[in-house]
Amino acid sequence: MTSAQLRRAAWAAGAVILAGIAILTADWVIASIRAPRDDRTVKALQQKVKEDPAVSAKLDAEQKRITDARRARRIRDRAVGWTLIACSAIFLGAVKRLIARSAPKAVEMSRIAAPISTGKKRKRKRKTCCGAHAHDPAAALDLGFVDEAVAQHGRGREAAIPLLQAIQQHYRYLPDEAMRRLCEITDITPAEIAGTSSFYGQFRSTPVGKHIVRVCHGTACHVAGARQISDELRRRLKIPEGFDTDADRMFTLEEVACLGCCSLAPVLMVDEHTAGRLTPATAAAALEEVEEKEPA
Amino acid sequence: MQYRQLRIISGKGSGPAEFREALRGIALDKQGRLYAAGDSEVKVFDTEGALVRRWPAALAPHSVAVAADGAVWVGQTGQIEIFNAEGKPRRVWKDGARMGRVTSLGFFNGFVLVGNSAERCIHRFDATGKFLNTIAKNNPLEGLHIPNGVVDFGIDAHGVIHVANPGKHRVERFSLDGALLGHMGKFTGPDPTGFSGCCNPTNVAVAGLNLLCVTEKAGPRAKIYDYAGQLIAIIDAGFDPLTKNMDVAVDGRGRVFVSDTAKLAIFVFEPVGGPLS
Amino acid sequence: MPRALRALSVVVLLLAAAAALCAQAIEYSRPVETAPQQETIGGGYKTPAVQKPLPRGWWLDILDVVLLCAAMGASVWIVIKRRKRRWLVGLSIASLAYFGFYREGCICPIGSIQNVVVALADPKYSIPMVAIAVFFMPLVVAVFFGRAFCGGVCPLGAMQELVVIKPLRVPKRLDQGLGLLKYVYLALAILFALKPALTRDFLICRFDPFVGFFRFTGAPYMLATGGVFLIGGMFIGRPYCRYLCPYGGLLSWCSRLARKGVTITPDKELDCGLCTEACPYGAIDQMRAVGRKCLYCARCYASCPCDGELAQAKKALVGIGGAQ
Amino acid sequence: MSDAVSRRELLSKLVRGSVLAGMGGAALFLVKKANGEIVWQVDASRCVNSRLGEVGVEACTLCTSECVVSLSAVRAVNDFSKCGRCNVCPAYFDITSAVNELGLPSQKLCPRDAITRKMIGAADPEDPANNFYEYVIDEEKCDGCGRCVMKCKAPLGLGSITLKVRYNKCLDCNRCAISLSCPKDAVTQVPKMAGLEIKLAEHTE
Repeated sequence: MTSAQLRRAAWAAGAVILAGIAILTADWVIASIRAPRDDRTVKALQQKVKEDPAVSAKLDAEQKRITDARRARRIRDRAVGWTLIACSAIFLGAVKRLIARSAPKAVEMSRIAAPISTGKKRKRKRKTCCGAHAHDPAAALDLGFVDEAVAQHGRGREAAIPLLQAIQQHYRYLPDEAMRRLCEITDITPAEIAGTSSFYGQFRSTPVGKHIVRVCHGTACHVAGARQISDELRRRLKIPEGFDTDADRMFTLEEVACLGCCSLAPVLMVDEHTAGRLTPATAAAALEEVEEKEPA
Repeated sequence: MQYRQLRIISGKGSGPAEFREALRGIALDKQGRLYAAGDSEVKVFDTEGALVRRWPAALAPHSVAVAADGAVWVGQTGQIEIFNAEGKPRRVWKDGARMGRVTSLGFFNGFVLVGNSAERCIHRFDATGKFLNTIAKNNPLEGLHIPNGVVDFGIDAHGVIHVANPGKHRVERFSLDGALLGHMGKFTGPDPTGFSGCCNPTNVAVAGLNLLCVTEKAGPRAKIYDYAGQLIAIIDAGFDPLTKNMDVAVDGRGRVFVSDTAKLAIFVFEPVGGPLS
Repeated sequence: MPRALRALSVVVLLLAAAAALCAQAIEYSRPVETAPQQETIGGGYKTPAVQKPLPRGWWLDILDVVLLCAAMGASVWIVIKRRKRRWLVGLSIASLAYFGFYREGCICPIGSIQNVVVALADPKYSIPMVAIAVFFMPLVVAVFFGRAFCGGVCPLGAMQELVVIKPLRVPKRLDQGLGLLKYVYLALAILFALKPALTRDFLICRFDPFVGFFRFTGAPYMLATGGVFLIGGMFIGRPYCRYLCPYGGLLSWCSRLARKGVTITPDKELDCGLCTEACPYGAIDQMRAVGRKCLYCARCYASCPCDGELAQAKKALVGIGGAQ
Repeated sequence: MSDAVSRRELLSKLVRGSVLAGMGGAALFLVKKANGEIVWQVDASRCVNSRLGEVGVEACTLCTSECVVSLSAVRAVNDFSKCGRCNVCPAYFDITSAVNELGLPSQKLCPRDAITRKMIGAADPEDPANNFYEYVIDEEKCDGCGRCVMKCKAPLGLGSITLKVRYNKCLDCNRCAISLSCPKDAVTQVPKMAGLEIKLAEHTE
């Protein structure tokens, strides 16, 4: 369901709920006004019937009418009650979905990307959505693959993840142009793309280096000087502030919350290889190890 | 025709002339003395309402009657206890089958008539106590329709039995051999000319040559009708609203004695301008 | 002498009470044996049986208790083992349907507080077995697993749980202050229940906000308060449960002892704070679940990137990615 | 360190154990007391509508209006063993209404027309309009207003109709809303078996 449909459903259900409550209230008010009046009518008729047997039919009719009216009210109220429950379910469901889709939630979703990219970077990343990236081979990007992928996976929201996966596999990251193209030709909104792509660790919005370096910034590592490690690596790899991959696209630097080996703090992981009890100097050495292994 | 209240005899209390819990039946003898059966005893009052004598009964009485020889018959559950005029017990007549609950007694020409509310009918015996026949049983209802639990009847000078059949809102006339001669009265709702309520009249007494006195419950009152069912008078004074099955007796001068079963008192009324007959 | 006087006064008082009692109950029996009976009416008439609807069978009572146990077990299993918010919502709806709408809100531990109190205090009061079971079982569960009853079982809770749309954060001070209200309510309810039999009042039942909805009828003030709680509940998570429910007070005491419960696993956590944000009840304090406040809604698991539904989805996704 | 932790654990275990034991004890005490379930029932000897001695008052209809169930859980029950089966039943007819051409009151009493009247036994050929009638109260229609109960009681009727709680509807509230407003405190909690006395009486017959 699209947002517009949801919005329409919510409005309609809300209107029905209000109408139902209005009916119930009106019913109650009318009943409480009517009851004493009916009582009076019946009493008067009962007095009359003492003299005139002909009034009996009228009294019978009156009592039947009152009984029927009360019964009808009960049935009606019950029906309205069930309608209210059904409409409340629709209303709540629709509103909850709408809220889940709205912008603040997307920001929350992107927060989940915290282990992958730091807060500062996230801010920057949004900017890069529009501006050109230094490493970005924007001009050379062939968007034909996006169309192909859409043709293969479909245009619905449910296809978002497979599409992103396909695009990531093809380009090795999620280029902005490709994302824009994706938004144009599918039902997927930019917010959804931002939410999904920033949530899952496997999606990247910038080109990725050959090796991923995860520097632990958990409490223990932080205390043990993780910041210095990160800074030293940035300096070494000449990665400017706001970016995470060096110019050679060899290393991509990540700051993660915890690598789960606090006793080795400070820790980093280069791909699957872990190095602990680091100092700025040994950290650089750990990278060099990998560099050396690299068959140049 | 008008009645006025003459006096109230007895009442609820523990005095010798008063009843403690129940007042069931009343009867008059030839001298105009009043016999009242209640609690577990019989009390006799003179014409002025003063207590003459009292004596205990074996069981709680349901009814009382005075025979031609002055003997006092007291109807009880399963039996009739017979005393002489002074209150000396003479004998107890037991007949479990025919005297389930003796709520009314009558005498005519040596016959004894016993109203049995358990069977909802009247049994006739001869002077020796031999059972003769059952009256008011041969209808599809197998007896009188008496939700109130009392069979009450009166016998007029010609030997016609007038029985209250409250469920049918009428007084029925039977001959001594049990033939239904006729009936009077019908349900008329709030209109007092007929019988009101759910089951009225409850009790009946012959009040002269062509007159019957009946009592009703809810609301309690006594009424005088002629045999044709014409309402002559309504006596409605001072009864307890809860009273029912008010026994009634009428003396030779047309005075009406009505027992209030809630106040446990006997109301005596006298016709204004002399008896009517 | 004074002792004799006292004894005498007691006797007099007792006699007076007895007299009053006798005056109250006028004998209700009438001589009706002369009313026409089947055998004297004839015509093949048979007296019809008196219509006499019977109470619910005892096995239905047992079923209620069994269902309550099962629902609590399911709640614990879903929240602690499976960590699935969706399943819990399903359980909530089922509980709401059965304990709420079908049983019309009347197998209710909240109200049973009063029965238990009266039964403890009044030697003449006879408490139904169901009420005893219904009162104690959620407490026992709370001692081991926390307030499993509140999430997914209690129909009042489920009703509010389902209407939560956009929970606002209640300032901590205010939250604590309002949280005291339920103890005041509990004390009042006990006080009123302890009154002598005729003046006894069951406050909790009388001001139960949602029972009117379950029955589709009720005093207007009841329905109105219920409506206010529901509308308020869209923006403040479960206001009745947190601030007024007296049974919630008892459960929160018991759940302090619980060893198992909703936990934020320290060795898996990311300190991202998403769970704190997701919790509408302010039950996650400094990245740790507060058992006595936790209402077992499993929202924190649902929002966790490391655990629960999202993480499982992620794992599956990574698996797919790897295969390719 | 580990010593402290274990001590704390022990302490919490102790507290938990004692709380559980306390609850178990209370539950046991209560279970011992829960001898026989209690249900709400209308005491006919107190109810204004059926209590002897109340005459000239209007029927009390609080059982209808106060019950939390939408159609009151209280209803009128006719005990047939006591019913007089009158021709003119004051609970079926409004006996104060004018008489119609059939010789019966023109108006029925029940405002919901819940009582049916059926002739039973053999008809009296001499007077077919006067007979025994059976009065059955339709449980589904009756809402326990008590008007018929008021009219059926002595001295007018036999008091065979009384108000009873219908258990299939009654929610057994902790405090019955009717009992709160009953002017005679006639709605009381009685042991379940005593509440079913009509049924038991029938069984013993």
